Amino acid sequence: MALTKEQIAQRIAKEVKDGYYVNLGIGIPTLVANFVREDIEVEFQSENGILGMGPFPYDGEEDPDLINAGKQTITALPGASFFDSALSFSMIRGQHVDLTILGAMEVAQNGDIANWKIPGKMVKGMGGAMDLVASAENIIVAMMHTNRAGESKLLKQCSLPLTGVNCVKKIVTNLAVLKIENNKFVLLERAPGVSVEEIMEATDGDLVVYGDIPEMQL
Amino acid sequence: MALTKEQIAQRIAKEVKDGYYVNLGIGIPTLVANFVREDIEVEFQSENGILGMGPFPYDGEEDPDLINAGKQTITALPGASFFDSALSFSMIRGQHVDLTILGAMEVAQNGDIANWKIPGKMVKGMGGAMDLVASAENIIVAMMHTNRAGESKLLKQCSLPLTGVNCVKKIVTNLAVLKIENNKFVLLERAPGVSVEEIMEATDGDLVVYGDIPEMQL
Amino acid sequence: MINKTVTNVREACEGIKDGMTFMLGGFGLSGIPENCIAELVRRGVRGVTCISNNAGVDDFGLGLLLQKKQIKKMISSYVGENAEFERQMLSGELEVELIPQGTLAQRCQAAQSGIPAFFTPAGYGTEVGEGKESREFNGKMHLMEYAFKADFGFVKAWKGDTAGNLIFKGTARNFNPNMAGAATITVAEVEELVPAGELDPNHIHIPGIFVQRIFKGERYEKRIEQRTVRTRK
Amino acid sequence: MINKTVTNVREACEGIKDGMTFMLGGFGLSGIPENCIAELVRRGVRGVTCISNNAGVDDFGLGLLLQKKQIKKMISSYVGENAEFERQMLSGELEVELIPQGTLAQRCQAAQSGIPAFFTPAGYGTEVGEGKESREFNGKMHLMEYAFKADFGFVKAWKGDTAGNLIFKGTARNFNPNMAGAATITVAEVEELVPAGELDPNHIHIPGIFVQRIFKGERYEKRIEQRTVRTRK
Repeated sequence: MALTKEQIAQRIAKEVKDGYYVNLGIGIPTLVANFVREDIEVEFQSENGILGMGPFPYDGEEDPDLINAGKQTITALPGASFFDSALSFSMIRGQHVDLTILGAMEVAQNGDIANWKIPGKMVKGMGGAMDLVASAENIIVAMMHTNRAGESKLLKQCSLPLTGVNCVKKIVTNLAVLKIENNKFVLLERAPGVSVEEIMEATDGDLVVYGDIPEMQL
Repeated sequence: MALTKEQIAQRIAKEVKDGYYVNLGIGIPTLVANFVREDIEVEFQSENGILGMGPFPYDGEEDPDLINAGKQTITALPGASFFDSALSFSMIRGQHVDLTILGAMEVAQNGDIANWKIPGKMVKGMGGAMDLVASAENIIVAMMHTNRAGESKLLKQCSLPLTGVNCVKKIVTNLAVLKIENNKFVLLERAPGVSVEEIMEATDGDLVVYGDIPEMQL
Repeated sequence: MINKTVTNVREACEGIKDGMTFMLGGFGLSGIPENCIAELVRRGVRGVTCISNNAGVDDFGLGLLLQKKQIKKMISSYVGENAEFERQMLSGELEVELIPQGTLAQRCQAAQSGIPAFFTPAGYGTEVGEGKESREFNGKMHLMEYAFKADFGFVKAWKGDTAGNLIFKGTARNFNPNMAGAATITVAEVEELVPAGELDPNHIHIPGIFVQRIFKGERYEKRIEQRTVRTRK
Repeated sequence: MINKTVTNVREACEGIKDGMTFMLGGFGLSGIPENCIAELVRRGVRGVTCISNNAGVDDFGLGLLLQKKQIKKMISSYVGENAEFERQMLSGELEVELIPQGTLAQRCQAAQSGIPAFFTPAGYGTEVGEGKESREFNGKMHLMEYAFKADFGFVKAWKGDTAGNLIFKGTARNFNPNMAGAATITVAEVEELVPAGELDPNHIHIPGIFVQRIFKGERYEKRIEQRTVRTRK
């Protein structure tokens, strides 16, 4: 069974380690916060200017001066801090953020990523994504394995305008966990009940399968 | 009569206009604050991180966390602000400071200034002087016309290592007020009782004297 | 202290002309200079370039200027959530330059700081890097980016004093401190304006030297773009 | 919140080795990391490079390290007021690189921010510009300057919390915020250490992400270099 978006987030949450500063992109990545183990200390950074982001506020406690990068109302945890955009990107560009989790339209087997523009169709802008992928040492892409037309999003080469080059290290999709190594996708884990053959079929780029591939533990 | 250091500061104070942000160097420039008209609003910036610097504290009220660029204990006026060194030099480099007054060992007729090093003898460092002279639009040099050996400090060309090039616009010495124009010193005012001839004699660089030169008003 | 107060938003916007370049603080609809935007609409200034992280929504923020077709060019990092914007952009009526958010912030700060250019890795190898000088540092490629130039900067703070000192609240801070002093004239609008001396000098986020004009905004809607709540258990 | 506290200055300085490069906050003797400097003396670490605006006085601040000849090289903007320093420099025992103060601050901030290089007009046409790349922007010549690299940064704040958030007081702020996060490991010593959540998140000058280790300094002399007073009338 392919994973739901919540389950993708749940699997990614296991990559979040004690003491990490984490930047979560919009969409599936935002859900990761819900699944992080409660016995570890993690701080979420939002590039619009908060470190120590907490859960959504209770109804009636929303503050227009307190939002995340997705423009959603949020709360600040005890020990949080607010700062300006330049200092926020000092954290990102200066590699002080330990883990970046973001969505993608396409990922190529050399680590290129595209997620900000479909020429002639959709141009929302890159927001902070280009800074994040150009700077982060540790990037996990959270996405569906195929697009709505059923086409693979794991490609030999990106067809859409790039967000960054040679930057993605790990990908968690509804079908699999993969890493990028030597210009190839390497299969690490299968979604429960999903076969290696199904994953190979859904992957357009070169896929390497070493031995038995375990099922994901959620 | 040649001016005292206090009188040099007093004459320079007349260049300080309402609404100016002013950076004062160490030495004679520091004294300028004492002579600024009380009916105008001026804010003094010190590059170690204060805007709205006030007078020295009363005995017993010194705060080690409140000093000026000369490491002297100071006070903060109501409306003052503290900031870090990078933002302090944003004010200076970004040309937000309206007037810079500093001392010099030598000034050349092309506006070059030397005030930070005597090779083999004295090397204290440039502090913020190089940033100030490279950035400021409006620089006044406060100094004695000659050095202790009686040699002119207004030269055709500086002999000491430079602090900045083509940057000085105005000079106030114990003998005269001069501006720099077309690669020459232009005499604007004489110290009370000092003759044009005395000034010419004390000036090594090319000195232009147009018509009658008025005495300074202090 | 030097007094930076002006009577109202009209006086604050004196000197604004068609064709100028503006910088506007805010992220989404949070921390935007609502009163200045309303005045720009009222004045009907046209053909302007706006440097702003976002472009508002259809009927609020910079969306109000877009509706009146007052904007010639937008320089932003993210412009989703605005149908009229998309229409003008795709039809070619509106010129749009999209740049990485960190680069946008840094180009403002560079302008504020008298740093004419700097290097950043963001955008290398992408459309953003096309035509730009690139260079390797520490084994990694970087793009050279320039300080912005703008005629007017409009920033919004929570509290301010008559000397122009500003204090921001929460994530409404965002680009506002980086844009103060980055344009020829910086206009600050604040929710609360106090006499110089009432704010703790240690708490000032932006010193008054970066602000030319300050006024208390008449009203703030402070609209929330994505109201998101959790349910009480 | 991630807990950055260490027990004491000894634990805070774990991993320090001969030959390393240190950044130290402070202007004159104001805002210097007194406890860390004392520990560096105690450890007898040698052959180190210090990036610090000043070099202390003969018997306080970095002067203490100079007396023990622990410093191989100083990178500073102003080093007056220190006879031993001058002696070591003129005799060639001590290597000294003097750079403009604004450039020093910006090279720290660049390191903190992942900006590998930037342009500044300071020092163009002087000794400081020799051997450096220069370039014209807006009709004015500028030098290209690089971000610093350092192994340890030692900063001193007034208050801090267990999450590493820092608040500074008065002009003791100076280079400290710009050096936090500019070295591989940043050690913060504070006069008062409180649990995370006690400081107003709007008042934090430097967020804890830039600090790896924080501790409460055992004692602070906070010596005044130039006591200057006016007389009461």
